[in-house]
Amino acid sequence: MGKIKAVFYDLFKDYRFTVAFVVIVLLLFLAFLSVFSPYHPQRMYQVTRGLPPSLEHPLGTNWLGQDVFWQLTFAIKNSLIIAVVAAFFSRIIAVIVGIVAGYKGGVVDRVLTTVGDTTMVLPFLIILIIISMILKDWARHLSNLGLLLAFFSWAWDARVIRSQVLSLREREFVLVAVLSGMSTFKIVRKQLLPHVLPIVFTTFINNMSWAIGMEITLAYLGLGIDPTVPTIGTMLQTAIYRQALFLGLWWWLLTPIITAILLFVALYWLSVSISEYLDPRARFQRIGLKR
Amino acid sequence: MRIRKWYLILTVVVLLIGFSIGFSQTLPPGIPRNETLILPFLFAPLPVPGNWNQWAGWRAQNCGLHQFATEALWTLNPNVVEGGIINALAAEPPIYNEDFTELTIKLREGIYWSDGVEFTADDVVFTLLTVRDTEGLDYHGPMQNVEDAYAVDKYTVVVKLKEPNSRFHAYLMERWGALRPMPKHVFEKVDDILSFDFNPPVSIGPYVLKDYDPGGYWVLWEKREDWQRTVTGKLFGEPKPKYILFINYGTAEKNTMAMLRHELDAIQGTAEQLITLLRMSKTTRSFRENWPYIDPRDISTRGPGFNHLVYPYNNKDVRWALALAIDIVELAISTYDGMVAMTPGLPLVVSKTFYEWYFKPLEPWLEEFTLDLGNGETFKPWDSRAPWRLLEWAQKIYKVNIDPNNEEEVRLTLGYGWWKYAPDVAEKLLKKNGFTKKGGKWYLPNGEPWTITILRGPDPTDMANIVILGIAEQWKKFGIDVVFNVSAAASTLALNGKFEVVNTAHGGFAGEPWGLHPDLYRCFNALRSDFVKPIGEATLGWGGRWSHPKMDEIIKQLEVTRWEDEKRIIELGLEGLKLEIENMIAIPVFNCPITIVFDQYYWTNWPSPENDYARSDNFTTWPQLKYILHKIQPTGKK
Amino acid sequence: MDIVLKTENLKTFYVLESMGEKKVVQAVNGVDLNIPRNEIFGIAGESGCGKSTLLKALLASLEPPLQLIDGKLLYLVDGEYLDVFSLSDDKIKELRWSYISYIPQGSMHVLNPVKKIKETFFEFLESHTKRKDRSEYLNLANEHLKELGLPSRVLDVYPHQLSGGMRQRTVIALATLLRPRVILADEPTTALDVVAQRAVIQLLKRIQKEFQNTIIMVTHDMGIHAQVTTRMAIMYAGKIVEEGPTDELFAKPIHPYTKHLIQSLPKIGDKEPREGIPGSPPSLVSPPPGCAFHPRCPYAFERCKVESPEFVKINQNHRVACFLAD
Amino acid sequence: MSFVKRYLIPRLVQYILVTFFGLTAVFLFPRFLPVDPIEQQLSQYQTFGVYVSPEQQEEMMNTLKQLYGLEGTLWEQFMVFWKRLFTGNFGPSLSRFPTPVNQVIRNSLPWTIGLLSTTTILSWIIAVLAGGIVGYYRKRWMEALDILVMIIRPVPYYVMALILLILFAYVFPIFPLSGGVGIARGLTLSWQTILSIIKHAILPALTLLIVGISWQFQSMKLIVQIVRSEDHVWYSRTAGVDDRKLVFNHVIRNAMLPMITQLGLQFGSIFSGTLITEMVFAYPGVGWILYDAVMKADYNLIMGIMCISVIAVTTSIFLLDLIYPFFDPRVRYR
Amino acid sequence: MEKVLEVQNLTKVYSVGSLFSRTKITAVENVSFYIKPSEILTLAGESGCGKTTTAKIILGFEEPTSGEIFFEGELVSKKRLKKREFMRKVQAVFQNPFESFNPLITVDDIFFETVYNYGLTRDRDEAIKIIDDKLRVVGLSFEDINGRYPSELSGGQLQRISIARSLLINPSVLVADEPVSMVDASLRMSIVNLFAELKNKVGLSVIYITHDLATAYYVSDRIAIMFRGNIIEMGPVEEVLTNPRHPYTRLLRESIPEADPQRKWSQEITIADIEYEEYLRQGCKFAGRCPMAKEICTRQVPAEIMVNDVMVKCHMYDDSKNEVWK
Repeated sequence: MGKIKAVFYDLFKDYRFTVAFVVIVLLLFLAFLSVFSPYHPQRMYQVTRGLPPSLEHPLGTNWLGQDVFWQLTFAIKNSLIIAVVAAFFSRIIAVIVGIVAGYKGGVVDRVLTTVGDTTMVLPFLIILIIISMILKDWARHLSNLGLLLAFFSWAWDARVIRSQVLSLREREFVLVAVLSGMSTFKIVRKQLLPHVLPIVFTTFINNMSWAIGMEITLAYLGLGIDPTVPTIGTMLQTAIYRQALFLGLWWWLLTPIITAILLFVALYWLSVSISEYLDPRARFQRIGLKR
Repeated sequence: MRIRKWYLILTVVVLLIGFSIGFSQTLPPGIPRNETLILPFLFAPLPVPGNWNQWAGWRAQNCGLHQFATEALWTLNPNVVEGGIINALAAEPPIYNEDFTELTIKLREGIYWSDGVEFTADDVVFTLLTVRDTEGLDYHGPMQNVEDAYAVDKYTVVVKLKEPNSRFHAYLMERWGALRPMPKHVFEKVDDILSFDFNPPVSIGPYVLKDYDPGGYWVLWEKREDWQRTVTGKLFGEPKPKYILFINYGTAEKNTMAMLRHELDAIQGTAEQLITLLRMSKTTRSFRENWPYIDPRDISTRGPGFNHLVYPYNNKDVRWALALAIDIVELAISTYDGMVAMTPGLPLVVSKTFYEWYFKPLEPWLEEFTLDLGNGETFKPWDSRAPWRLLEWAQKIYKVNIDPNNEEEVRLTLGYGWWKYAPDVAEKLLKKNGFTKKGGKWYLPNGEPWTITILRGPDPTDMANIVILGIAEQWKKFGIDVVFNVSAAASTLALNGKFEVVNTAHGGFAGEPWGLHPDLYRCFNALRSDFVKPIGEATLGWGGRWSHPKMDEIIKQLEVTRWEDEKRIIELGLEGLKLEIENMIAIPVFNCPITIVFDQYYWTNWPSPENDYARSDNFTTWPQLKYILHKIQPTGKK
Repeated sequence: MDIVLKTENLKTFYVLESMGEKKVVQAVNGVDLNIPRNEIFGIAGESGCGKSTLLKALLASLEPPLQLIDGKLLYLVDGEYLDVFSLSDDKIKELRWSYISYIPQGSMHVLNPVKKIKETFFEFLESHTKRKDRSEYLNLANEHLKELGLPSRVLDVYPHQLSGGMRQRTVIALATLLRPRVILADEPTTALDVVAQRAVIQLLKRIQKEFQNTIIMVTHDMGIHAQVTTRMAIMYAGKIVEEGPTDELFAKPIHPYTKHLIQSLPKIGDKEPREGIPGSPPSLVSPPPGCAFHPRCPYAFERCKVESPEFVKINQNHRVACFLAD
Repeated sequence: MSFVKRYLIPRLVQYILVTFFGLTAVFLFPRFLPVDPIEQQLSQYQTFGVYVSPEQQEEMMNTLKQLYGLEGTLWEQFMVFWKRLFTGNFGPSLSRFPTPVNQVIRNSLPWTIGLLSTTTILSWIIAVLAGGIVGYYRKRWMEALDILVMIIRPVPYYVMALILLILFAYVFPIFPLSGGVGIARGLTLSWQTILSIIKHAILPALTLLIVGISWQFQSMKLIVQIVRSEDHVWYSRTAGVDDRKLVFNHVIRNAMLPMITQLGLQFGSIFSGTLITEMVFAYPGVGWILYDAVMKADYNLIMGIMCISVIAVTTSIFLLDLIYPFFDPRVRYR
Repeated sequence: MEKVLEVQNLTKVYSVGSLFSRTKITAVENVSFYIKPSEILTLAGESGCGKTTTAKIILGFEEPTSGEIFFEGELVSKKRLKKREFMRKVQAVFQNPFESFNPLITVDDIFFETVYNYGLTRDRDEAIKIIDDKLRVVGLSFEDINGRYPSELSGGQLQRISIARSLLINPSVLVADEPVSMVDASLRMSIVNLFAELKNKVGLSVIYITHDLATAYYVSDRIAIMFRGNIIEMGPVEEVLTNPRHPYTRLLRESIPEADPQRKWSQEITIADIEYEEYLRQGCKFAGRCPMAKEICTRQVPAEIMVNDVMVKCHMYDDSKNEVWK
């Protein structure tokens, strides 16, 4: 416990981490607030439409007669669900593929590398469009869209993990572990995994922002999840298509954009700060010590 | 070093200034803006830019090709006041023999192709026979009925049919698509008509192709020197614009910007776009000066359609209950600010002609129409005052220029009327069928919660999608959950019957009426019982898979009714309409509202209620556009 | 005896902020050195005694978190002592490589792996001489290598293509390119095999002989010191504990630590049992009070635990900081 | 010999394998689409309001199947697919029947390649240079630039496009709203045409550049932060080498290496990335056509474009792999 | 005189992915040796001579290209002797003490793993006792490692801990791959002494791999000198190091910097500048640098010749089995 505390203490000295942490907590709080929303997220014409921000409607109302603030709380929640599901499952695939390919080598490595490379060279947005059309009913759910995105984002990170494992495999402590009679599975779990986790962690965050970005793009094309389900992407899409800009409903348009920026910047800073903390080279860099 | 840097900066600045002065306008010098009409190209980009062979594939439509460069034998008159059919390349209406196996077509004289060759009976004969004999051409299927076609003289064609068909001329009549004559002198030299690109196209309309975008986003047309030798020239005189540019600026907000830049003269967009443009530009106006702005006279209706092979939508009572759960006035206000015209019948569009032909005779029946609620209870659902309620609401908010005492004006602006908002009756209908309501939510008779899945397309600006979202709200309010299956493949899914409820615009309903002719054959024909296919198989008829022996009979009757016999046609049409309404086969709510905005900066005298020379529905996509170009006036602005 | 470089009570500490605490590593803790001209001066000590940091300080290359706490560093430039830490960055830059240069510990990473060796030569030459064209630079580099007896073909290869010994010698050639008066060599042979190590040492000796300059060499290997240095200092916990001519130091070590260092080395032909020094080197964050060596010193007595010994001059050239020497 | 055996062959094998599997995926995926090209055609007939009897319908479907080359089992179609691939003829486009796929691609691909490859390469170069300089110097104003980039990066592409459009096509109408080339210029090769093409490409290119640069700038900066702490940088700096040389010869030169691999993958996003550009700017190109083809289940066209995409990506990665040793001698000699 | 472990004709060929150069590299070429119970055998040579590769092959971390390994007369292969059985008899200590322990896991963990995995006991208290016993052998106790991370311990401690771990299961052979090269000179002796102690007390055989000939001389019984994958001289350590026969051994011997300022190097030597060249050489790999090289040396690989007790691989001894070289 004390260790965790110390880690946080250290991390909080980086202003980027602090800012990012505060923003994330704030957004999580907003997402949590959705539970108390007086309005149903998908119902329309519940309030007078096109009202500017006021005490009653902190972020105004949109042209569909929805309260933008409460829509936002749902949007953050839903976008985060997609992002976390995508990041979580793609990390699982990436870790398994990366470690197996790196540690086993040989034919297994070949096969996995080829599969990974193949997913990387496919024109992914188009394939995603095709798959989201094929799996229409299935992909409509938030978490399933996350899964779908997960399927396309593991390859690069698996590659990174693989090369990390390749070099770890040669490290002396792994040899010692072999000499101490540990089974392959145990070595992977105990000796390799902890070293891979920093990458997993930082790529998890990066993958989250990628997934959020992808969701926004898909929403713009009218694909992905049901457009009446509020996410940052669908909010933005509706605002743009319903001419929020020219109707002068800037609060409707700006809310998802600013939220996206805040979320991205926070995630980026979080990932940079944590990866610098975890990577001793970068850590020395931060305190300025030469190797 | 320093000098070089300054030199670089200077060059960049000069370049930038050069760029900004040189090309800030869309149109190049030599194409004066004030002689050019710029219209939105809604179906851009062209699938195959540079291929103008409209006989091989549905392409190059709505960008001027079929509006300005081709003519059909007959075409619908865009002038609603006049109504009826214009004899275009044909000089007279179609002449059938007694048993509908022979069709004689009289052609107009003195019409020339743009390359100076005269249009004659040979062109028509060549077209009919070539299409019949070439697999893969459009209308190849329908032309299989042609036994023979020959020219009696230079301006008379006789078509012999294998089977009797009283509507064969409909293939040759322009509404949106038609088999239009091809220039024989060009096509007879072509080996493979299927892959012939017909570039540049030889025109028979008032304009010729000037240039087109290799990317397919714009097409520029130039007025023919010899416009007098075209159908329009003969009928209406000189079209005003020297050039017509069809262009797609991309997304909706870019079209908005373009019109604000005066680089677009007309646009049919969303309600939001309409409001935006009216608000942000002083030179714009819509069809109406005041609320409800729109021109309601589209020939298609919108609303949910049901899959009649899927429970519980195969139950008439359920369908009626869903209809009665909709508050039409609230729906109109919430979705379109009330700028819509309501209609109770699928092909019953809101227009002067349909008002006279169909609504007036139907109204007494509607007033008396009764639903059986079980237990001996009955209910008269017709609400003829709904448009007035909408009007009352509007008068409180907008400046409205409609006389509430002028029944015809109200009905032709805001619709005929609709079904009463009667959730209590809907409840009774459902409970009669074993449905239950618990905690404000409806449950199916088997105890499962009732969730309606609506299939729809992805375009959020599509009127049909906006309306269906509003309807979903009404149903949710009534206590039924609604989810959407948003698919770009909605039409195909609908054809295959893979849906519960679908938007009429997405394969929900096939046949739109002619609009200016009372014949409803093409609407009813989609409901033929032999078109009904099991779920999973594509149908050529209506995806909703409804059929009725009585409807089959009406279709059969229409087939042997002459096109000119309007009285009999209306009689049969009324019967069909009543049958559709009785069964509530789909829930039509509104005519598609024409949210058109005109920019009067360069061109003026656009159609308006006071100057009602043309419908403005799908103004820029429909071929009749060429019949109004003599009406618009240049403002003379530079 | 000309002194080319001297320090007065030099103190440079690493000031680290880590795990929420300020940590001060007293790497160089009050060092007085007078380094004469025309000599190979050795600094010996265990790892973590601050000897590499001392070299960085001597190079005046203090980058955070390494900070100058106190003391002076003086270079003899044109017959005048310059207080280096008071000079401008540009001036220090100018002195680098022309007056004082540096041979790093591992040669593997100090050369740009993606550039041919000659590019590094050009880079260094361009930065310190008037602009000339490349062929002239190439001549300069070639001549310099020839002078040092190195094959000129090293110029045309990439760093990783060279063997460790050759690469280290190339780095030495780089360090001597501008004939500096002082060369600082930080463990120049540590990563090398004995044979390569010998070649490198030979080169250094040759350079010193030829250029008559001063080489300050840091290494933990007493054997190397014995082989090349003429004079040496023993460092322990950031301080010099004994300094004197190499011969004398090996023959008559005074400080117990020096004695241990020398005695613990096995020799071929001598299988006498030898003992290592018990215990571990002290932490520089919290060095033991008094004489830092006292926890490991077999002769330590009460005074050693509380009082830090001052230097005692054994003779003109030999001094030691130990109470035993009194 | 060793080069061929140790370096070329494994990469060639991987290249061929990945291309093969990629192309197979390209063949398979569209076949699972819920759309059917023949039904698409039928629904078009519906739009025309054409009456076809059920018997005629059956016959028509068979005719279309034959014309479209959709006969036979999946395996047979797969074989036909490879045959077509090797003859370089993808057959007719189904939704634009009978226009050959090759012609559709020929018309649209140059636009995409022109815009996207220029911006991809340019943004890579700018990002590498800027990332290198900012990552090395870390001056105050550079930090500001860094934060600016950070804020720009998450702005969705089309929002960025919209902002630029409003600024430079509406508020200051300097650039055209849309299109690839000016109206009524014709596609003759003239100075005017070229200028017009450039003029039309500026806003789309600028959007792509801004988005592309900010992505790559950030990864470059991260790499630079590692490189700048490497010993050779410190050593050369200690030796009095000036910063300008350090930045270019050490930092950028070395940090560039991992970015080269990224460039290869960047080409992969060209075909996907171009879609929204084309939609927003009404820019001609292959992206929209591909999207349209997907919507209409135009198998041949989908496969045609995606095959080119897959082959282009694998080939560019392969080629970059091949020339990589020229940038990194460590690979060359060991 | 039995052999605990014997290696016969071990060869390992690596394919080096060099872009423009030629062939494969034979890291270990036809190497044969054995070790007796309670013996310390040194494998010595400069880095890249194949000594670490040999160790890795013995430990089963690398597959030999050809050749056999026998343990107590039994062929070590998958069939005859299971890997774990073999590992229980043959354990290893590696070069870098900081690398031998996973920095993210406490040091005691690997001890428990070893104890449990080899089935010494299932009981934690008993395990602690076993561990404590072995740690006492190296002068530490369980308290010193319990719950501590490698970063909290010094290099010397870690290396001793590492040895203690390898002793847990009472192996008969210990492969020590450069165990002292990363340890401070002052601490080296304690580790080297430990090997001698273990040899004498528990009869452990140690394969001591090093480039430090001085400690090799100090601790080992026999020595094998490796050069570019070959054992070029092998025999009793006193004989080989005091009276080297092979020119390379002589060079090595000469190059040791002796900690005695009175005995400085005399002769200049040459070293390889590009490493591959010697590997790829035909005939004797040393021929390129050998002052005695004859024409035959560049053509033919010399045979193993016994000169007295010493095996030597040099063409100089072709004619007679007597010592001809002075």
